[in-house]
Amino acid sequence: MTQEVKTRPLNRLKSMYALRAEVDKMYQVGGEAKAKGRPVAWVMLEGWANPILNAMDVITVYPENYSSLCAAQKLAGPFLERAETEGYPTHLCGYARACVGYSARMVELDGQIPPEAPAGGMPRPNLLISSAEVCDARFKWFQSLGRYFDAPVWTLESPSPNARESLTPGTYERNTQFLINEIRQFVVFLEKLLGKKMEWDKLDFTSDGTNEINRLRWEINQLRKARPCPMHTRDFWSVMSAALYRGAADPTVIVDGNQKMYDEVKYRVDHGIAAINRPEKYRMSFEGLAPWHSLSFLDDLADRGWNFVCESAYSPGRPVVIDLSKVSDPIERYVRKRYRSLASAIEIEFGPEEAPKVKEEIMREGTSYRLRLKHIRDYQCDGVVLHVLLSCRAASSGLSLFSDQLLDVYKVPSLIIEGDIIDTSLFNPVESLKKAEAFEDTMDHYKKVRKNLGFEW
Amino acid sequence: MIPIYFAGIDLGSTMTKVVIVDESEKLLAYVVQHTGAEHRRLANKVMEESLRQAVITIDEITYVIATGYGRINVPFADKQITELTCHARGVAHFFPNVRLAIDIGGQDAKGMKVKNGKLIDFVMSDKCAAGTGRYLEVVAHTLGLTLEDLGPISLKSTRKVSISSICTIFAQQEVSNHLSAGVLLEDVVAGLHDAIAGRVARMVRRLKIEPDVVFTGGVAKNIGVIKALEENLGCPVLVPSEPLLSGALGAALIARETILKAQAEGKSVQTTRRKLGEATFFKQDDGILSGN
Amino acid sequence: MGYYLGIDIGSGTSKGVVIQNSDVIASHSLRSGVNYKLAVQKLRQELLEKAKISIDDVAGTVATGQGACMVEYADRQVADIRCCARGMNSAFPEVRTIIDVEGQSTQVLRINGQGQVINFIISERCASGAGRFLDIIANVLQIPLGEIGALSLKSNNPVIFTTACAVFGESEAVSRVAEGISKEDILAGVHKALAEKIGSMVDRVGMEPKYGICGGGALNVGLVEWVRRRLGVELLVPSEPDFITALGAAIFAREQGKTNSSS
Amino acid sequence: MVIATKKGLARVQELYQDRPQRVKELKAEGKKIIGYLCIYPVTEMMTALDIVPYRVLGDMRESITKADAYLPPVVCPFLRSCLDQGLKGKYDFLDGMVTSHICDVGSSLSGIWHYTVKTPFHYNIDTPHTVHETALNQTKGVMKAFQKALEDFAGKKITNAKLKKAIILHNEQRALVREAYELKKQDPPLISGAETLKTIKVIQSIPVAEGNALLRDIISEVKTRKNKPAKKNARLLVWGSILDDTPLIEMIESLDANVVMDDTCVGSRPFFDDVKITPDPIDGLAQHYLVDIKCPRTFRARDFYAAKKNYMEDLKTRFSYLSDYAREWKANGVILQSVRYCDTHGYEVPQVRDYLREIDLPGIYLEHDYTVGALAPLKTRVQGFLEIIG
Ligand SMILES: Nc1ncnc2c1ncn2[C@@H]1O[C@H](COP(=O)(O)OP(=O)(O)O)[C@@H](O)[C@H]1O
Ligand SMILES: Nc1ncnc2c1ncn2[C@@H]1O[C@H](COP(=O)(O)OP(=O)(O)O)[C@@H](O)[C@H]1O
Ligand code: SF4
Ligand code: SF4
Ligand code: SF4
Repeated sequence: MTQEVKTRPLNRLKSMYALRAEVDKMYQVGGEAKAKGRPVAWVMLEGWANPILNAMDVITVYPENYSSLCAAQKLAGPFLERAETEGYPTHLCGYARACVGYSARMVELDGQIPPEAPAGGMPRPNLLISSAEVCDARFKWFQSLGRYFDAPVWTLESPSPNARESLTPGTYERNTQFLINEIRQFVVFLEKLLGKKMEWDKLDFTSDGTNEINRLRWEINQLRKARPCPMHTRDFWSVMSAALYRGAADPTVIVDGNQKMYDEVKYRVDHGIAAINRPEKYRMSFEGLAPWHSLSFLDDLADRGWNFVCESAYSPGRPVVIDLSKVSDPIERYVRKRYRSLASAIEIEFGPEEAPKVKEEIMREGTSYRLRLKHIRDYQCDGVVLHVLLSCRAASSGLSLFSDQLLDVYKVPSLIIEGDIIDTSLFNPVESLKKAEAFEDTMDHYKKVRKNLGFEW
Repeated sequence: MIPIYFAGIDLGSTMTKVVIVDESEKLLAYVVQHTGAEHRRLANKVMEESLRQAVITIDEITYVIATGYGRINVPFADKQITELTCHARGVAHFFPNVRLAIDIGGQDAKGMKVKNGKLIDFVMSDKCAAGTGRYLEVVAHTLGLTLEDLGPISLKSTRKVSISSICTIFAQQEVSNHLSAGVLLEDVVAGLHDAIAGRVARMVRRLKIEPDVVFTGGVAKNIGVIKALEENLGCPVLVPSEPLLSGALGAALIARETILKAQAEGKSVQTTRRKLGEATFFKQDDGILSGN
Repeated sequence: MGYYLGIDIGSGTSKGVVIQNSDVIASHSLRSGVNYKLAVQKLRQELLEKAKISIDDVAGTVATGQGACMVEYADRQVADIRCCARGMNSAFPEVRTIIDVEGQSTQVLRINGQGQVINFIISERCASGAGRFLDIIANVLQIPLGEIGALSLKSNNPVIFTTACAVFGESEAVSRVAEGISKEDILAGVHKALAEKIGSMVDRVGMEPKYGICGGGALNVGLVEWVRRRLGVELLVPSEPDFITALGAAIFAREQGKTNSSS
Repeated sequence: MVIATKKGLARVQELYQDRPQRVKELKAEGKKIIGYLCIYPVTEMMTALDIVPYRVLGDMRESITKADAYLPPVVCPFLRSCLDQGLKGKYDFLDGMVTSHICDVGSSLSGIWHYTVKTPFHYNIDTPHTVHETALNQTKGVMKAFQKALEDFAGKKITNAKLKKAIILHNEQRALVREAYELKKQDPPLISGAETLKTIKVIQSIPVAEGNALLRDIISEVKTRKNKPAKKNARLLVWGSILDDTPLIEMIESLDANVVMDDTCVGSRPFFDDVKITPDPIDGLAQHYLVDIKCPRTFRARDFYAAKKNYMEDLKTRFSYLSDYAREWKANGVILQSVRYCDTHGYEVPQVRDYLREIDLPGIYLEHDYTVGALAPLKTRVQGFLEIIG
């Protein structure tokens, strides 16, 4: 074994720490605001509801993020156990179970924050806003919270078409209208509940803030295509919630933090600085949700020269600039600013030449991960890690087909790692590391295959 | 008045237990023997032995209830009742205030919620040997220890290791790894006890833990697991002096109650013509659903 | 020219191989026992005696297997999947799909012509799909391990086990014997169930000819035959299938010796 | 046309053993057969086009070998089994496959099925998740789009008149099923739980009109038959996720219990509410499929606009029909069952249990992994439960 003094495998971004501190403040700020009588909503990280709630001066708190925070500090165990006591099967979403456990504890303590809760805890909700976006577990979970709180539960509808339907004429417009109507109904609900009117300028302000954060994050991610990649997935995850964080009435702080991060990443690109302190042997993508309890596993991989350059979850979409000056309805403006059709995404990503072919393929084959596959190509990944979660079907059920297609189209292999977002007991780091070593053989093999076939990487 | 007797037989995966009581709930005999390789054929032998102890004949027994894994294979039983109900009843006899009964046997682990001496809810472990008495048997064998050794050894432990393998077979290896790495035997054994107690605690937690918590089954003879269970549940755990007997005792007591109730109501109870014949076996094809 | 050692510390047995150039000079195995460290030392000593060389003749050692970290005298560790691939590749260069049946786990791998792993799957966490299940049954039936395979092939009526658990399989086998079911039928049932599990792993990894089987399980002619029936393809079996992983480790040691800085 | 020689329950048994038998005959005669997954696809539209709707189910008696490559072991084994059957060519006779957003994995499966099984016509209906008014409107739009796709496939239009006729025919089936369930109110029930499941499975595998005739036969047959189910101590209501074969019910009925009522989807769920005939038939259909079918996949609440939530009141709104079932069918216990890894039912279980506790009806939760072998250990649990309810 070599005796050189080893640096830490990861070269973390300075700007990340500042931004992460903002997230940690979130719970404290939420608690204080609650104490002053401002209503608190528990809500999903990604979703249509957040800017609207913020525009109505509601404090938003994210149980999803809170659960991962507990897991990262290895404090989720007792909450998970409590959820089991409450009768919830162990295969349900880890975020949900930790949250149910937390809620049960809160009720037991007469609404007080449990003393064992990290980061000051989540304040008791006045409102539970779930969404039908991303997965069904979310609204079933929030419905379950009705057992613990008398706060109203609202599920904000969102269409979930499969790829083929998305490309079917008429779908996009129908779904846009659906969203607009649904959000309008939601605002009526909020106005009635809070006894005040929505100030529409504020919505423009909060939603523009959101879009600006998204744009910056997208730009940062573009920089990660550089070789060596300047920013590691761990840094991306560390601030993921800050980036999506719309809880602050003033999003400018977050915009600012992201701008600083952009500058730092740009500096690294210009100076050839990598995100890992080892030669970048393998460029990787992480598919699925993060193993919050065992993030240091990625450091062990970094030590072997694995640089995680992109990830599938929480990836910001390409910002679109469309002229909405003629749209007078603020809700419609809000929806159209963000809701993009699959067709246009394909057109932008693939260009006029390739796009029709891709669309035709989706219609013919049914499912297609073409956009995600292209991501792997754009970032020149050598391999992807598929994180198959015992407790999340939304993120796990499509992974096998994705890896099949990835190998088929771009000759990039995948490594399946079984684990979980919250539950430590489901992950075996020693075994996983052994598999990772063997997988290097596989990546080396496909590097040659790609070369022989004339791929650029 | 002619004295009447009742028997309970618990045909477990590892141990066969028989209890005979009389009308006043007095324990006249109890016998525990290995179910062994002879398995189901043994029921009648254990029964004979307990009759000898009680100094009565089979014809003097009014009612026999069979319970346990092999309950369907007791030809001389009048009725079969699950070990869940029988354990609950037996445990309540020892500890009238029991609210949660935990039984860890050779084949499975069970949690039973009890109210006023009656079973009201329960949980049972799955089809995996981890978290059962077998787990300890197998690993004790690897370590060259007897089951009786395990408890006392583990009490010496000051720094138990954590055993991460779920699988019994993997645990065997993990144990060897630890020993090779210089971990003390007592710390390894304590780790095993913690692993099994943790698994069972996790399972019974679904029933909400309320005192009195009573622990029975063969594994309750192991002081190390008792301690580990107390730690994992965060409350004291009571153990009857003969933890193996609760199922058979419960069966005998239920037999007694069945008859006394029927007599009080003036009803007759159908009983089997008793012959201490050998157990008959179920055909393989109905084995799938008639097994456990 | 130097000698290279490959040491494979498995769950049941520890195996060692000495090579010089491409020739296997000696192979040796012993029970891992409870104390690995002891077994590891003894293994090298006896292996070197068998090869009639001394420690100083050893130019490099690679350790692999579940207990690889116990081999303090190794220059480095290589994952057993890779060693298995490399070892099989040297035994049968034409093999592309490998089934490796060990005590605790079974792995199926696809490899390329250089012996690199290009896809693999490992049975994890539960021993129900591995060799130990067979050992346990052999033990309760009191039949030597070497004979169970042949016996299992004599049955036309494999029993169906109601449990998948290797540990509970023991008690189930006991009751089946008590029911009067023949040992052949019981053995056939266990072998068939295992072959079924292995078969579905192969389905998942994808099939590519030619096929090889190794690990201690490949010493079992019955198992090899049951797997062959399940897959419907010919299986190549190396002469010392249980030493394949150790052989691969030795090959890594040799390559490492050459480049000396590849890691 | 092949004339079925067997009638009533004998015919049910015959088709139960060879489910596609009848549709294969019809296919040979030139009829189109469309498979549908779960109970959300609008089968009335298929019937209106003279297409035979055929329920796609799994096979819990067969081990999953091919689907492993596309769906990991940590998802609903029922859906894995469906895909496995598809990949093994068991659904090759289908001309089309219609799915809907029943759950996350159901949606994924839709795409995977299209990609791998390649049934010629494929459609996924994106059914909304709540019963908000906007969701109801969206459902109408989604259904219209489905109607158009189906029309394009068939090369014919569905007129309002035809659709109404189909709805009437399907409602007739619903009424007949309810009539059959009425016979289960007697003690002992005239039809066993296992027979009920087989019957439902069979009528979802043949044209609706034929199913109606079969149901009529069965109803008159069981009223007079001798070998009816025995009288048992327990009368059970079975709630839960998909249960598309009989082993679990048979196991329960081999003990001292009859399954007299169910709230499952190869059971009463699709049949207990009629589709209202509305001027635009879509209105009635949307109301039925989104709002009236009581599957936990849809988010319901007592009053969306209430400022304070009352959990018990909410439970009553959502589950009072279970108390009605128990009262009318005189059930004295409830078996809550779900296949493992079903999120939709998994979250619902504690809430249903809360409700049952409130109305003082004992219940037990059983999770199974959709294999016959795994049901064996459940027997002790069921028996223990029967001992509890006495
Ligand atoms: N003296 C003992 N000390 C520790 N453990 C014991 C002792 N005797 C039995 N056991 C454990 O008890 C188990 C058998 O328990 P028992 O309740 O009889 O199970 P079953 O009812 O399935 O036969 C054995 O697997 C063994 O692990
Ligand atoms: N002579 C033999 N005949 C049949 N099977 C054998 C024989 N020797 C070993 N085996 C099988 O090989 C398995 C051990 O394989 P091995 O590769 O040595 O595993 P490990 O490396 O985990 O010890 C045993 O579980 C047994 O089933
Ligand atoms: S996507 Fe998965 S992890 Fe996220 S909320 Fe849904 S079930 Fe939980
Ligand atoms: S994990 Fe081990 S103990 Fe559990 S079922 Fe599998 S082989 Fe048996
Ligand atoms: S049982 Fe649950 S997971 Fe399976 S298809 Fe039905 S709703 Fe989906």
